[in-house]
Amino acid sequence: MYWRAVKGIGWPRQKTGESVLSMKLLSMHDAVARFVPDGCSLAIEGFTAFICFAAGHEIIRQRRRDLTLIRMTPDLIYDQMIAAGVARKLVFSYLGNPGVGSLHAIRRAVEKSIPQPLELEEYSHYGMVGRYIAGANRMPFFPLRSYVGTDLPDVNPAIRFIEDPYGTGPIAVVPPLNPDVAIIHAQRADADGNTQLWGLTGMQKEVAFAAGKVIVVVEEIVPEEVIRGDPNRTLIPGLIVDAVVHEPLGAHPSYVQGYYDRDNEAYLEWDRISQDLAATEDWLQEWVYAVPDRTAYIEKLDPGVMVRLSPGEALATPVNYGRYA
Amino acid sequence: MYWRAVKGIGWPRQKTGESVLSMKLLSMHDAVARFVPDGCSLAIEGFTAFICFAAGHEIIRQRRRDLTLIRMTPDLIYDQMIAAGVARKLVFSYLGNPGVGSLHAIRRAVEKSIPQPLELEEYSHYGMVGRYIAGANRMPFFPLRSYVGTDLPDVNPAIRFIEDPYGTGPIAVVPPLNPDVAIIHAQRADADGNTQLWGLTGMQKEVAFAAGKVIVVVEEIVPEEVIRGDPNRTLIPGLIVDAVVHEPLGAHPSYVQGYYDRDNEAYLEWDRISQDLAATEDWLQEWVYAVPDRTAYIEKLDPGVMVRLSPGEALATPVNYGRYA
Amino acid sequence: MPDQAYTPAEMMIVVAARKLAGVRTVFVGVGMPNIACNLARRTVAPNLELIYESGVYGAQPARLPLSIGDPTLVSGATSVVSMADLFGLYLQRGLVQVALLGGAQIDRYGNLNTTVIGDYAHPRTRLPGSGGACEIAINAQQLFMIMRLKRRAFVEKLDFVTSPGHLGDANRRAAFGLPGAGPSLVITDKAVLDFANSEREMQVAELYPQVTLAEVQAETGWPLRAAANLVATSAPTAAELECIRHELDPMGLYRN
Amino acid sequence: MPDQAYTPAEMMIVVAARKLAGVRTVFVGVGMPNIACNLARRTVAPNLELIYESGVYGAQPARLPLSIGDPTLVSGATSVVSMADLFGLYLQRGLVQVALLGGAQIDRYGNLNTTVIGDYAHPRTRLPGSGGACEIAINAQQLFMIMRLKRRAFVEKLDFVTSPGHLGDANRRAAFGLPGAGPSLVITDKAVLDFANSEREMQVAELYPQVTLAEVQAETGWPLRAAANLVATSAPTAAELECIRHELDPMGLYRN
Repeated sequence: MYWRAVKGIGWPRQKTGESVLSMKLLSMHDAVARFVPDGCSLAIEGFTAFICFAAGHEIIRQRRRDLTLIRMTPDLIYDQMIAAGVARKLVFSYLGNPGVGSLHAIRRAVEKSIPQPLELEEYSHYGMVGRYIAGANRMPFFPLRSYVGTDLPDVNPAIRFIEDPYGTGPIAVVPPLNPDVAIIHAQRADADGNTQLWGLTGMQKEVAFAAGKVIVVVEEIVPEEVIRGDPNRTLIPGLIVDAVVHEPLGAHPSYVQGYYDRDNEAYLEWDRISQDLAATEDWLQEWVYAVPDRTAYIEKLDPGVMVRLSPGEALATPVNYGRYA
Repeated sequence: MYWRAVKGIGWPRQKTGESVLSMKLLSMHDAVARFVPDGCSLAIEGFTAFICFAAGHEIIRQRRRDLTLIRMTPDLIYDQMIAAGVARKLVFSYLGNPGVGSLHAIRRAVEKSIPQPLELEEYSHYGMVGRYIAGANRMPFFPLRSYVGTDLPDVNPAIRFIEDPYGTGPIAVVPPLNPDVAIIHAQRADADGNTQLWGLTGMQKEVAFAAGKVIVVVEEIVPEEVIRGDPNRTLIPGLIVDAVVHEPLGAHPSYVQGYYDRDNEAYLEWDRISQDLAATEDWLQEWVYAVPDRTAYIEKLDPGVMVRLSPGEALATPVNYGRYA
Repeated sequence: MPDQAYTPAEMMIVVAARKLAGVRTVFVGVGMPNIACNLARRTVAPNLELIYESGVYGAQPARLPLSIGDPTLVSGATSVVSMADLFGLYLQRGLVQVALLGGAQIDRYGNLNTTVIGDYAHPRTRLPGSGGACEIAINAQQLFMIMRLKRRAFVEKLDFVTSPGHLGDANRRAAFGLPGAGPSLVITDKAVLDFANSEREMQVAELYPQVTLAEVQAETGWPLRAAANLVATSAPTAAELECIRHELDPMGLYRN
Repeated sequence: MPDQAYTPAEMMIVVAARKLAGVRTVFVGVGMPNIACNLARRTVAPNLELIYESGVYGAQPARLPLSIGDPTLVSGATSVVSMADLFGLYLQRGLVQVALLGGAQIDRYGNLNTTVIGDYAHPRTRLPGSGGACEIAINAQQLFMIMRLKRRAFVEKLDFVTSPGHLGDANRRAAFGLPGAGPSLVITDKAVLDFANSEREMQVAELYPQVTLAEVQAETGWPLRAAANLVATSAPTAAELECIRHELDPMGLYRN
């Protein structure tokens, strides 16, 4: 048995035998409606890959407001959400359109309060990772060798220094981060939300364990036996998952290891569009508000794009777990 | 391509094309002679599995003295080493013959100073894990929710309490642990020591990164392409590895996931033998001192044992990494 | 009618399993706790997830594991993680609802000793030490102790406190900021004891068939209270015994 | 004879690659640093291991990566790890020999600003922020800065200190306990600058062909020293340019 995305136009949803039985399997609309209320703190994570644009667009469509958006690299997804006015605050460590340039909508909010002011709370990457680790492990703080000699602690009072009780001197610390909601995109999960991820695992595990509610969005729903067939790859247990959304190509235009490549044209196009306020509004209208769901978004994409984004096959070297019965 | 242990008598060493080119590929004799000096601190790790008896026996044979032995669960391996007089100190979190009972040689050293006194430094499991984490990550200490209300901090001054700088009250901390040498048993590595491990990964990664010198002992040496074929499974990079020892069945009588099962008879037998000082000496003479190396040890074992310990086959569910060229 | 020819060990297994009714996550050890949890999963707690400190979540062991490092716990499990994650993301994170613990000595507040008998520096008997017990006792939502009732084990004063119970005061766990609620049950071979009083002091909650309060007191090193609503534990059912004997303990390790 | 029609970007790539001679581990970003490291691996540093902050050790990208999250960095890599491990076990552990960094502003001590131009609360230009730069600057054994020489970038005083260089004092890094040695080179499009003096103040170490000291000074916001042993950098060789143009940058992104 080998499950993978069906390559070609439309990336059809796989038949999932047990899925109808699971109360966690929800449409993106229902998952967002149920678990992402106005005013909540939300982390859509995945470091410059596995970025769940499907969730971000649904949140825009449902016109959420006053969110605290948390993400190490806000990327296009948060640029679009902030352009649409869903956020009042951003917690982050790097603002950029990866490999392209600036995030113009976020800069417009920060520099000119358009469409509204945006409060910033910023860390370095390891500071954000450390906050997620502390949140996930219920540690009161995370110590790290950073921030010494910089202006970051001056503009962010949450970054502090304490004395090492073993006498090596002061060390920086950051506090736990526990988002109200986390949304994680991955390759596959079973209907209970036991989720497997390979490639850049980033900080997705820590974010899921740190969050109050967890939505996993996957390319494929697989039988439980698939998960149990390689337990070392299960990063997120269904135990902490509240909703499982089956949304093939839900991370377009970003990457999903082994499933599709980045659609770089979209990244370059956003760089042009987002520099103009009216063009940004038009784009949101055409690609988000006027599109009912991800299926419609995918149908609206140039079919040739899908073929172009398909990676070749490179199967992992097999390993034997052994039966031990 | 699929590499696994050859099942049957003798577990023959695999031909390794590039191995002759690697300066890291050493016999167990040479690895111990070069990297495990008298008086060093040594961690042979793997939580009740992947226990490298081959290394422990070689250290006994080379009559090392005054070692500080570090291991969460000392198990039979340290009981045998301590019976042979190699250690002056033991750092640990649980003393037991897993699923069987006591470690009689260690109890004899602690309770009666036979063959010599043994200094103890003890933690809980999470305390030991935290010490390895701090050592591996060059953190000055590791905070954990443990030890409150117990007598452990009274007998181990390294366990301390500090105030959370964010106001949640006191929290226990443990200091970094950086063994001079770590020995890790795993399923496979390439000749440069890039090492893959599946099943109970325990704290092996952290111990390797925490140690000054690292010896990996593997069931199989594989070509570099096998490692690169599943990079998420590489827990220890060759960068931090000083010696690679190809020692099939090197963890007998403990387990190696997918390769062999525990030889429980050996665990039960040691429980009987180790209760008697003379019987213990006789066993060491017969199975360690009089045996030149692991190959001879394996040849000395009942051939039927090998068949009995072979697990059935349960290959991991495949995943696709994609080619992205 | 249930088979009356059950052993004390089988009774302890059956009682522990019943107490896991409806529980989702349990921190298991090998031996009796392992059989109790697997019995619970087949009877009163079908969604019970077995968590082992070796790094296994959602184990479905195909045989009786020889140790918590047994590869049968890995093959077919939902997730296998590092010990850093098992202790941090699962236990300290608060995801363990019930943990099963035992010890060489227990006092009336459920504090446990698994370190030494006698003086620490010059012990009469060197015991295994904490293992994960200290942080399990602190972080699991609640604890079930499983121990045979013996006067040398149920003592007035511990030789060493390895793992905190209620610490000698109903409010001390909260005052010390311990996340878990501490011991809720002590399952013995004669009775079930709980801490359901304002002092969080161990008391007899259930008596097994044919056992008297006096017999329980005789094996306890302090004057033992009895709960106001003391009840009688029903004997193992034929179905429970059948499951233990044919599925979980086919070698009969707990039949004597 | 080398092809003289090389671009400033190609010259920067070539110089950065040469400076990696014999290095084993390098922390790479995308763009110019990525090409420089891959050139070094094909020329002066065959054992160079590429480390990306996204969690990749020993990458062998089959194409020019679009971002540090590009799946081509994963496929065929030696090891792919969580960001917790990348920043903790590799960077903070001290395993990164050289890290390549850039920034919007740099001062004479190699301190970097990638946060804001203007006031932090009301910035004229909001820049990306630290990313991993702050801890990279603290923990990597040494730093190579790669920046085009511009007066608005090489400034007397930073608007914001995002990442520490030598902090304005030769001994301050050590006094503050920073594990890494800090910036050793600044590779620009006109010259290579280093900090090889007792004040750890940036100085001109190498001049590129046809570049004068006055031209370098003209783009620097403070009076710039020249090293006593100032040398001339040799132009890219035909082999270096061939490798860049045909293997590493076939799209010609750095040819203008």
